[in-house]
Amino acid sequence: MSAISAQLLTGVAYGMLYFMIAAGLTIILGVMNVVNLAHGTLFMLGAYIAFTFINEELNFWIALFLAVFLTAIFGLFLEKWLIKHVYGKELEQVLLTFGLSFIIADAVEWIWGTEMHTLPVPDLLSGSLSIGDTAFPVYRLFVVFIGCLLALLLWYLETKTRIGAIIRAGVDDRAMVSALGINVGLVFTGVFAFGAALAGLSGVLGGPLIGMYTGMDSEILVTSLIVVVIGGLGSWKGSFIGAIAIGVIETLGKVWFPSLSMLTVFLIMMIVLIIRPQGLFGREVA
Amino acid sequence: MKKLLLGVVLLIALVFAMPLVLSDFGINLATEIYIMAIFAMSLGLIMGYGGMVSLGHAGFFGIGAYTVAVIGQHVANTYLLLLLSVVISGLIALVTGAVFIRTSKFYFLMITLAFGQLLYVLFWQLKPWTGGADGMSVSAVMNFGFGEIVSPNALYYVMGIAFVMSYFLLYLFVGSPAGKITRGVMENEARMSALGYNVRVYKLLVYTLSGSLAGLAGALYAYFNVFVSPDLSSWMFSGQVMVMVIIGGVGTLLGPALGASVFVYLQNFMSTYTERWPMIMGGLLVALVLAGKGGLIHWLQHGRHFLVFRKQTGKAVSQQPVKKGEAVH
Amino acid sequence: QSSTSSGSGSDDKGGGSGGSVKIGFILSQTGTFAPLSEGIVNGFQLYLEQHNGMLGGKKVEMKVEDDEANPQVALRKYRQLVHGEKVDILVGPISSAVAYALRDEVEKDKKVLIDANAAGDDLSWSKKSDYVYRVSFSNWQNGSSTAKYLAEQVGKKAVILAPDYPAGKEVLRAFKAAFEAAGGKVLKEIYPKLNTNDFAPYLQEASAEKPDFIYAFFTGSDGIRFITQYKEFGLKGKIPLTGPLEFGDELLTQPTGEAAEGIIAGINYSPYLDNEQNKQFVEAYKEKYGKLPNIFAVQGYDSAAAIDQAINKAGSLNSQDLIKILKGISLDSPRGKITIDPATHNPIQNFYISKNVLKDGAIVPQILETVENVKMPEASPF
Amino acid sequence: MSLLKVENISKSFKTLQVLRNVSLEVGPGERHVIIGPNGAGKTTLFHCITNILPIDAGAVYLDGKEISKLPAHRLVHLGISRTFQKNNLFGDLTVEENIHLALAAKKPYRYDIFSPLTVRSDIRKETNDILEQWEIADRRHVKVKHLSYGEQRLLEVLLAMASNPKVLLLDEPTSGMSPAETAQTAAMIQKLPRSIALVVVEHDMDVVFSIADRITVLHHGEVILSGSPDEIRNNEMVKKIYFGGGAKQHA
Amino acid sequence: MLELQDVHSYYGTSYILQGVSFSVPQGKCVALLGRNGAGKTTTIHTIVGLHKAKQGSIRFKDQPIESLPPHQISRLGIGFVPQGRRIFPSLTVKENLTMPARKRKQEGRGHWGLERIYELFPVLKERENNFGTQLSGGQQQMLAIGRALMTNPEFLLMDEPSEGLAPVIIDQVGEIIVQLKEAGLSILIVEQNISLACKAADVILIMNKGKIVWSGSPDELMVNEDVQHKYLGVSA
Ligand SMILES: Nc1ncnc2c1ncn2[C@@H]1O[C@H](COP(=O)(O)OP(=O)(O)OP(=O)(O)O)[C@@H](O)[C@H]1O
Ligand SMILES: Nc1ncnc2c1ncn2[C@@H]1O[C@H](COP(=O)(O)OP(=O)(O)OP(=O)(O)O)[C@@H](O)[C@H]1O
Ligand SMILES: [Mg+2]
Ligand SMILES: [Mg+2]
Repeated sequence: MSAISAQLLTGVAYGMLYFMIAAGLTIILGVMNVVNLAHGTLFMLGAYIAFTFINEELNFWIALFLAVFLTAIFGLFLEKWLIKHVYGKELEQVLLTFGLSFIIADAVEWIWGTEMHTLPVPDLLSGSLSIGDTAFPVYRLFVVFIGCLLALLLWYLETKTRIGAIIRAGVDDRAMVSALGINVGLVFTGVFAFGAALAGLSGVLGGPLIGMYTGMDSEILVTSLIVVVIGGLGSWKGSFIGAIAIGVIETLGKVWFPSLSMLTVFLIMMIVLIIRPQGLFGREVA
Repeated sequence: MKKLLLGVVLLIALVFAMPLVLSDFGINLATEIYIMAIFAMSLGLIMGYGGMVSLGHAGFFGIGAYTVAVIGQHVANTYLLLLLSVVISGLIALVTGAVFIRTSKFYFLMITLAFGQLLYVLFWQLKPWTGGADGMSVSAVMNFGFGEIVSPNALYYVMGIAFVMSYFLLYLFVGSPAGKITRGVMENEARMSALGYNVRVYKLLVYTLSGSLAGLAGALYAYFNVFVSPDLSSWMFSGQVMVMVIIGGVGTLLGPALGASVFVYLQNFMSTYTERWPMIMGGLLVALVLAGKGGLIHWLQHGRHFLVFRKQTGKAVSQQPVKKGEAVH
Repeated sequence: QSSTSSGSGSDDKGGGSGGSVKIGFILSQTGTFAPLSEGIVNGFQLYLEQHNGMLGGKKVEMKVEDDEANPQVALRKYRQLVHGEKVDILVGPISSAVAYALRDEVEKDKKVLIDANAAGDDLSWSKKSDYVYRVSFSNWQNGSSTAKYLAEQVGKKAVILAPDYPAGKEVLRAFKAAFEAAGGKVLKEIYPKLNTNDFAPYLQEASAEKPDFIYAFFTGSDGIRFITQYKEFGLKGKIPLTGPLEFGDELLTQPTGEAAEGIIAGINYSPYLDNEQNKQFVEAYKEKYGKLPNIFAVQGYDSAAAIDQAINKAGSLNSQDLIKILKGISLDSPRGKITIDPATHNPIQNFYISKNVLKDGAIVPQILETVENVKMPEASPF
Repeated sequence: MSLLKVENISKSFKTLQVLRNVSLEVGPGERHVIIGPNGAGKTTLFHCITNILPIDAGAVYLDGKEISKLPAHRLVHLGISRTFQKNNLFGDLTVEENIHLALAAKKPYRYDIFSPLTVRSDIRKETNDILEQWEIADRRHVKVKHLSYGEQRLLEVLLAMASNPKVLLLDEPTSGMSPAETAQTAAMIQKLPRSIALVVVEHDMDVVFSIADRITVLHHGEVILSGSPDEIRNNEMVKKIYFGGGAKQHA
Repeated sequence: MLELQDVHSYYGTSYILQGVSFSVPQGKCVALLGRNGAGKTTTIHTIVGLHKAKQGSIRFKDQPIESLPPHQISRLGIGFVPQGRRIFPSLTVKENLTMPARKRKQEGRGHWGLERIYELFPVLKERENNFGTQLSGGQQQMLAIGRALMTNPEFLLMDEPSEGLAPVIIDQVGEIIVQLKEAGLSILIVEQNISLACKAADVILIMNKGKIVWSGSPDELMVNEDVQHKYLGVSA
């Protein structure tokens, strides 16, 4: 395999990781229009919960399941108790979720300490495939696979169920939706919990790649925000393509313009927004 | 007009009375709070009167600060340096704003985030001029022609006066035709355009104004802190000012200033009392949202109106909610 | 960390024994540097506990402040500690940028700052201050210590990597100079950005040069990712990985586990170091905190020891008296004896070339060679 | 010479052609009503005239000067003003502030950033005049979003008139108004000085026939007929596609 | 079918509904008329639960509904055509229709589905992939009516359904109402178009300043010019 195609593959895999990280936010910010600055901490929470279970000698997959389940429950209560009060009020969302991220991140530090950790790659997926003269980790291929699966899931939910339409309508005019006989509150709670679950899931799956440390939440958050914005709010397709584009460009950029690497993602975002102020696939405001 | 004068006189009295009750460190902290208040008011202007929420405002603050730090190595005149800070940050706001205002809402937030980050990296990588990530000391000393201003008390008065002046200018702007029109643009851009306004001019105007004011805050900060580093433009700092503005009260002028003082105060002392300060800080933010009156300033207003209503019993109590931004001036 | 008052010292701050001393800490307790700060505070408190909460015969009051690794915040905390709390001695900071910012201030206020971590070279050279004394180590020491050994024992061709920030540049600069002086050749220098999630492209780039070994300096989360990805992409076992002390420290070897096996690092401390002082230290630390100490804990411990000795010998809290003692002070550190070099205010200390080996599921450094008394040049050679 | 002249304009949304070669002339002071079935393209025509939507072909002239490429806000200064079919107001501002904004658009001090707007006596007086003339002075401090629908509708028209235009485009000014308010509005429109030319889209036939000098019928984006009220009233085709049985009382 | 008894309602401190009582019998159409700001929309909103009454009872099919949340009220079989259309801008025409769709308990002759709506308003089918707000005003009104029908209600509340519609379509709406009545629906309609109201309704109510001030049959209204003039402002 030539150097460039190796880099491309790395880039795509990396982009998939981005997509996975941002998937939960695609729903909560993109579709539900909730500026969720706690996304990174939910990610972190998922990883740390799984870490605890794995330390208790639980199987990776069981730990994964439990972590996702628990973050979903957490998200559920978050929505029911707090987020519910701030739909449609962006600035209050900012304050609320910012405060939440402080609380959760500090709680994580309190419970799990400040030391860094990683999640082990499950045995099944450890090792690497050699492609030509470069080795490619199996686990990354797995992440690519999961990323595709997530994209499919989102596609299904969007096109084959009414959930997507209910949420969008609920954001437009919540009262009207409820007057049409739909329990918007319930749907929003469920979808928020689902978004939280996705954040938790990506935390667990990202754990072996990114590691776990205090301060990871804000890095993850910024990355996710950028992915969602480049793709255009409300478009999982945009996030998907945007994430992969970032992954590839960033990977190639590391080799070609190493001095710019601190800025690559930001520059990509800036250029995209200058050319398309509503992101790649964002809906134009009617 | 009379109300305004009264307000300004009150503010000045406050500024001058504070040192009587404050410790050395208290004066120092108050000085910093004035600077942050100017900064927060500048962001509050575009957020509350222009509907533009920026996550890159610290970029302008950094420009102002680095202008004093870098150019101050060669130029001593304080007037000139302050002017340069304001002009440079204003110009950059004008140029970048022309591009950024094409985006709206969340996209605007993110493009300004990128802008702030750009400056952050720039300050970080132009090591020969800026000292890079390690930052640089500021050699310029404030001097308005009455001798060097270095003592904590002298700096305190300068920053206090700067704060009152900034407030005064913003007050004028907000009540002026351009200010009211900007407010209208924030409410309904399309209709303003159909009423015959060139909305981009107003958005750009307020963005530039806000950028140059942030630059001024940064310049003052450089004098105060005598050390600058890229962190001045980091998105975390931008995020912090944003929080100051929101907790203080969006859509008012003094709200952000109040938010700045509360935030800086808490940030400074909370960690002294507890290791778990982020949790408490987070808890306070959440509680503030749940209490649901908007910013702190609205609490004050509420208190004040309560008093006023008590006094004028008999008079019908207006059912209209307090008009944002008016009652506090 | 809030103020921990040990004992109820009286307020008189006269000379000699008796009275109390207030020590202000400026550390980075939130964010990526949090574990370092925790280690330093733990080490310091352990020392206090072993000495009845007293340093130099005075009851100690600790004030710990979080600088968020931001010089601007640090300066505010500094003012609070020095002007508000009126602390006698400062201990801190983690980040070199903060150290440079504080340096001018302590100079102005004539406060002693015990540098418990910040490794910036210039603190010993162009920005050396009479009031700042480092008990940890400098980037120069960290980078240069292994170079000779590697050139002689591992290979002459190396690719070197570090994050694109001052510490990274300083470590590599020191390594490169020493390595080339020993006859080695650096094929390529690579500087990924700080907080790189994906090192794959760099690893591919580095291995394409076919070096004899790779020398890398990464700390914190970058370190974890670098080491695990080194293994993931199949470089482990193919090209030897080497690095400065971080690659041999618990903080990184613990989370990376088996992936860190085989790395050759130039460390200045390990809980497995065989000396009496260390054994006692490790024992006590484990008992108090339930985990092994790392180099940062030692730095905290040594900060306390330095202050203890300085006050004792100076017989006062007066900065002028203290700095006379601090210049050239020697400590029996768990890492062995260290001496603050009066010329650089940086400790002269041993480094150990070690290899990470897997023992009972944990990574343990196996010492290959000792580099004695590594000492910084008096002025910048660069 | 005609004041407003629309010449062969066309407009498509992707594959859907909404306006086909529409031409229209409005003389000074003329009351010109446009009717047509829902979706005929009336609102789109207004959007094209005011350049809120760019036109694909054709041109718009005011006083013989082409204005089709000018940005929307410039047109107000040339003398074209309009209302929207869907209320388009400043919900969080009060009635008075809404009117202030509409009035200030043509003031020379609109870029002033220092002296308070409210000390300008001209704007205060004009605002008072409007509020009193329309008997809504008691509502002046009410936030617009708290007005009932019909009240908002009225304000919509008032904002457009505030700029004192030469041509006023009204898109269904009376929709949502009660018969009382409708009659009042129709009377107000009739009373407008003849210095203002009106182009009105309206579905209420009472209003249409009470104000129109001339009526143009739009259907599927084409002008199918333009003539005096009587011509329109008696046209079989218009009866079929537009009036239906509801027009019986007018026919 | 629907019964309001002494309903009082406020916005903040402004007293809007000042004791409203009326009922809509099964299979009948009642029209509520009144000037702008009289409180008609408030009445409707109070029934569907978008606004809570301070006092008074609302019963639907003999069940009190005044404290139920809107979605539960709707599910009892109440369809709602709001004033100002309130089409969802982020949804396509088709989604606007399918999103709230509900099956009728027994699917049968009276069942409303996508096809039937498209049959009624063919233009909606032509525009089915456009976003709701890309429709013309009148088309949006059709969509709003279609959307309410898609919930297959037993009771329909319409707030000024003829607003913005061309006269031919208003006729059509009148016919639809008659058809719906025949299919067993009960209807409460708020209208400004008196001739439509008189054509479709069995009973006319007139509201003024938050009170029902007159009620009677359409014929009675047509002859009572005094009432027309006083409360509706229709000049003779
Ligand atoms: N943004 C758009 N995208 C696509 N189609 C549109 C758009 N805006 C309008 N249309 C279509 O153009 C046609 C004309 O719409 P327009 O709003 O001009 O009708 P109108 O004559 O004003 O009707 P009404 O009397 O119902 O208001 C309609 O069929 C509408 O569906
Ligand atoms: N959200 C609100 N807050 C305060 N007052 C309101 C609010 N909504 C309506 N009102 C007031 O309540 C009164 C009744 O309004 P409502 O909308 O019920 O009138 P309506 O009869 O439907 O009028 P229209 O024919 O104009 O639609 C009006 O005076 C209006 O200003
Ligand atoms: Mg129209
Ligand atoms: Mg109404």
